[in-house]
Amino acid sequence: MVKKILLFTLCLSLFYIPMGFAKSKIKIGLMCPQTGSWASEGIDMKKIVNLLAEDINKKGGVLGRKIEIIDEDDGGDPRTAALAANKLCTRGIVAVIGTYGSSVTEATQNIFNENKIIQIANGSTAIRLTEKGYKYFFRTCPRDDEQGRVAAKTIKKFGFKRVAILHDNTTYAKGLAEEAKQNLEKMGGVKIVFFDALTPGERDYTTILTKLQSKKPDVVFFTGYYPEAGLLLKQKKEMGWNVPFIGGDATNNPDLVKIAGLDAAKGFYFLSPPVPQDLDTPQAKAFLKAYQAKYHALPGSVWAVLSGDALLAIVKAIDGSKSTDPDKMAYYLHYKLKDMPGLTGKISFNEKGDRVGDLYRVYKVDDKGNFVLQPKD
Amino acid sequence: MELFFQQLTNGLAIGGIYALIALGYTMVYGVLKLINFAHGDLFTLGAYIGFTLLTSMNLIGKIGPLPTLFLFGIIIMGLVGIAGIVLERIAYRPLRSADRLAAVVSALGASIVISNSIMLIYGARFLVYPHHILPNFTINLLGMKIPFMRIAMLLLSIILMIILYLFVQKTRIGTAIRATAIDHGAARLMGIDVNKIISVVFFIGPALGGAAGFMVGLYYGQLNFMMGWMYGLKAFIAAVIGGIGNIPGAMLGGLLLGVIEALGAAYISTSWKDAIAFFVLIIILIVRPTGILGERVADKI
Amino acid sequence: MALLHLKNLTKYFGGLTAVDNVSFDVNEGSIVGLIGPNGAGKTTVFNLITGHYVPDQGEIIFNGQNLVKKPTHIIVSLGIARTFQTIRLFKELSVLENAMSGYHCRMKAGIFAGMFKPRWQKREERQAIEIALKELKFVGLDVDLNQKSKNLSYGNQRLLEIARALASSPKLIILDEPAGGMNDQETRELVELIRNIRDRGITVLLIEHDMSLVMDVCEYIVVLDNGKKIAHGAPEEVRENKKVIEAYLGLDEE
Amino acid sequence: MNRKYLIWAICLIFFLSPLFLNAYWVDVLNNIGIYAILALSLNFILGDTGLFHMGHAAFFAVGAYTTAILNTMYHIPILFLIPFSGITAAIFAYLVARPIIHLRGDYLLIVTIGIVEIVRIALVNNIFGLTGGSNGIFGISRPHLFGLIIRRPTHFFYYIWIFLAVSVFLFHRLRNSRFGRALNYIKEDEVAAEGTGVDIAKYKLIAFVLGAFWAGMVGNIYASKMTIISPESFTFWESVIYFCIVILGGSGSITGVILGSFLLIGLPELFREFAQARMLVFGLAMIIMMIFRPQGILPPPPRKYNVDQIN
Repeated sequence: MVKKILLFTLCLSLFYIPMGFAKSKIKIGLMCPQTGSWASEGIDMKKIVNLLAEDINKKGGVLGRKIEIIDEDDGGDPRTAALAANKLCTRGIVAVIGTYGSSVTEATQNIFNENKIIQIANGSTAIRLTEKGYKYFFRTCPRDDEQGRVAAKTIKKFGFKRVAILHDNTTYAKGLAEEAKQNLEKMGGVKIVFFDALTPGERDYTTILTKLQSKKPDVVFFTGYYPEAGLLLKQKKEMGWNVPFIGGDATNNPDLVKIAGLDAAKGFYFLSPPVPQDLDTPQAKAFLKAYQAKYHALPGSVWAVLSGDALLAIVKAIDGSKSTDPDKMAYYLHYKLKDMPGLTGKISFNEKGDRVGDLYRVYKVDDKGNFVLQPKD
Repeated sequence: MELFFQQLTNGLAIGGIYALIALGYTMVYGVLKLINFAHGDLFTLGAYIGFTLLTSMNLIGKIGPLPTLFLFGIIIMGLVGIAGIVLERIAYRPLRSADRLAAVVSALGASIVISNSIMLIYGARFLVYPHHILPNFTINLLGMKIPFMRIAMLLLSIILMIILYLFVQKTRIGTAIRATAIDHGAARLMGIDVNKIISVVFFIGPALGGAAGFMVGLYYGQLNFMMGWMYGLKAFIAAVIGGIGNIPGAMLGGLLLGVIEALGAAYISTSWKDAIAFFVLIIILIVRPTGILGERVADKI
Repeated sequence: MALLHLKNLTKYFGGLTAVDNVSFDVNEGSIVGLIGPNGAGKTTVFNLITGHYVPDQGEIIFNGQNLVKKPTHIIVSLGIARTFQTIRLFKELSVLENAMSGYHCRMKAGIFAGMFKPRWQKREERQAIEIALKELKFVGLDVDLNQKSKNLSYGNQRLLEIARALASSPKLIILDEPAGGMNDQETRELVELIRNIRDRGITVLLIEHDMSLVMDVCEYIVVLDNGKKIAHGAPEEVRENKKVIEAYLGLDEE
Repeated sequence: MNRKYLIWAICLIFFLSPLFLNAYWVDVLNNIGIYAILALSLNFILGDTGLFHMGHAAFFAVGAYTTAILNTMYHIPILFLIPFSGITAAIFAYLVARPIIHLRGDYLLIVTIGIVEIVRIALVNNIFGLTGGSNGIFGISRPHLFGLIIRRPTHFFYYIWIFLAVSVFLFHRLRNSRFGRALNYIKEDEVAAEGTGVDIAKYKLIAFVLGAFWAGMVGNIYASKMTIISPESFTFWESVIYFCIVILGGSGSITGVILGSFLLIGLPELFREFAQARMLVFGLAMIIMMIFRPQGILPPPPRKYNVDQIN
């Protein structure tokens, strides 16, 4: 019995380790998935944000103070994310960057909002996140409805008549698929011959490809992520089926070509905000050079890069409002920040906190496996 | 009708992999009555070792692709098999006399450890096998286009299973394995070194899983540290459908599960595919509570 | 009218006829023995009576009711309690709890009574303990009641099983090899116990390999061989029966 | 007697802990509390009755979605929905458990995994157009209690832990009753339990229904705490965690299960320092704990009976 009580007290006491913190630096939180299914995105986010923060500190920081990045793992899961958010709130941060995945971000929104902490999400495109009237919430990524519009326009422009839409039942991919479907139906002249989901994380998609083929589409629009897109392209090629594929922005990842193989990947179109390589701003070029030098690779996806833009926006807001007061910063971000040069282009936010601007472009994979920006209209 | 047969072959190819992994589950279950939840992660390990071998040693240019793959296959099976033995020593042997569920929790812990170790070593990003190792052409069979590799994979799975079946049925060690599965105590009395037999089983099962991992890596090309969980779960279902502990049952269950998934996706809904597979599993178990080939054990009272 | 009446009872296991057209009666207040060589189908007959198996043919009439297809727990509540050939106690539970378990079928408390413990529930619990203590005393088990039952000696485990069966206040108790694993002293006490059980008005039906015990305690004996009834009657008659001698000599001597 | 005071003192300190803990640790305790109640409800099925049930998240999900749907569509106050969520989950458990209740050991295990996966897939596919697909349901309101809106971690701390305390009180009584003992008889030996007059199928079903009822009520608390629920919170892996809590803590033991929740839910938070290696350390901890305490950290204590009073 005594042993039992001791055990219990021991366990409890572990939770009461006091934490002290220094005051001199400006603390900015970073919430990203470092474990779980999206660990690769989160680890890239961490690398990018830390690299930029070092750079900013080298140039003297902001308002004469250095910045410090405090990262927490959200595990790509809403519940872990809620805990991570609560933990970050206790660490004296003025703003937080992140995270990847709309439902994960959503679980943290009200926590940061109640604690009056500016949150800038980077990979959370669900429409409703900015429809709730949260004053301190922003995002550097575009919304699903915009992409849905661009997707429909592109499909229409190419002149496809029979369209198959395939998603993977995640919040994001299904949302995009539905947006695209509605837009296509509104425009008319296009027949949706297939609308269903695959199960992400598998290796063999021949079953669904065989089924797709039997519907005889002119084009397949896949709204899911690059691992599945790569396999779909590869297995489609093996089946000897030559139908054009268009992907959503989650297929924008260099690994797509690696997975599919060059032969299968070439000719694949996808929608995406411009990748950093295509930006000729000095910001982006310098950043990529530094990133390559430090980590000997390029960032995996544009989503991680958008977390860098979130950091730049936060720093700019502190600098521009001469304060770390959340209300002043939020006001600055909403109304004062105009066309700030970021890694992925010019950054401004509207009243809802969404990024302003026509971000989506069409990319094509060329014969060498490069992502080539297609001319706009 | 053509669509039906096309989907049938798709299902059989997937099912072959399930069956190969399911064999590891079923063998371990046979001798230890333990659900080795870490088995799927050993499968992943096989795929990653294969990646390392292929990218670090350039043997293909020297001895040609097929001998290389054969050699690598043997190395992988050996290494993953040893990993299986180590796993059993560390995580399961101390729990052999304990409650069965304690071993289940230990197995789940081992699954987390293996998959996260792989992540720490290889990173969380998807890895991709080198391309163009395998011949890539399709065979026209009754109007269906079937990639040659799918047929080769199914055949290889079946060959491995037949070898295993003959090994268990015809050899001395196989007999000892069967005896151990029935009764540890009696096997020991007959002079069988039960610990050794369990090690043998923990070598063979994971070795087959590792081979399956290598095949998946070679054919599908794409690796991720989490991939074993889903394959492991599917293989476990396959083993149960066939009657867990029963080697032909695992083969049957694997192929059947693959076909059910393919046909369910084709004719009902792809987004409900896994739910359909589980539903069929439940129906099979309601009708046959110990699986298709599982023995009905009446209670001895 | 017999308390238990078996008529043309038949049970197949696959191709094997484990019990073949067996009929016999057990009169109220008697001690009846069911004997036969190994594999004769004795335990199967017990399992048919207690509802663990469903007979393929035949009737089992107990106290005017047909037991066929009734589930075991109902049969227990109708007044048939049993012990098992291989001891089946609740190993991790205490001696007292094992004895109390027999009284389960006479109790009423469910989830709500268990959670909110009205006064009748407390009375019932108390009664269960009283009955358990009474039966433990009756079978002569004088041990620490809080120890786990798996820690008891073999003979005491048998006694505990009997106490558990008695706690369900049965009309008929079925003992499957109660003397198995007991020494001579324990066996003598067992004979005494079986008589005491009968003297309480509980009918006893038993399987036993120990012939001297059977001949000593039973008033009526049924002999099975290969699932068939080959003889029945008083101990003296059965002892002289040619078929019985053949059946036993055909196999090895028990 | 000293020991008793010590326990009460610890309880008191614990209940006062939000006063000196920051919001993060309070929220960790809240999560532990939620998992503890879930694991306790699973304990009926897995720990007391010995049924290998790895699909408990399905019942949790049914409760949470019942609350979410009724609250967002009909604006029924959250607190009124607690019993309703429990009952819906219980009915669901009855319907799915009935045909499979006779399955043994590992076969039951895989079927319960199947159930939780089917439920998750159904939720993702927006079954009946009610569950919102993979988006889940958002905008669930907070509980209102006597004019107080429960929304801060500290509020939830008292809400959850008082609910837990009441549950523990009731479960403890139930364990020491005819019902609790009957579940143990089944766990120990089904044939003998049947032979002493226990209706095994019925009791197994009741265990499922009761466990599901409680899990459904926790679903209500969870929904109102998160204000958004989505299918990924109700995966098979969730069920695995409850399962591990029960076995690691000590199956059948109420204190053990609570302690197990502290370890399995609290430890990963302590391991945050390990960053990417966090789950690796966690997995190792699971293996090591099982090797050193295969019967669980605190196996159930024997029941006590007042025998002397009767003599």
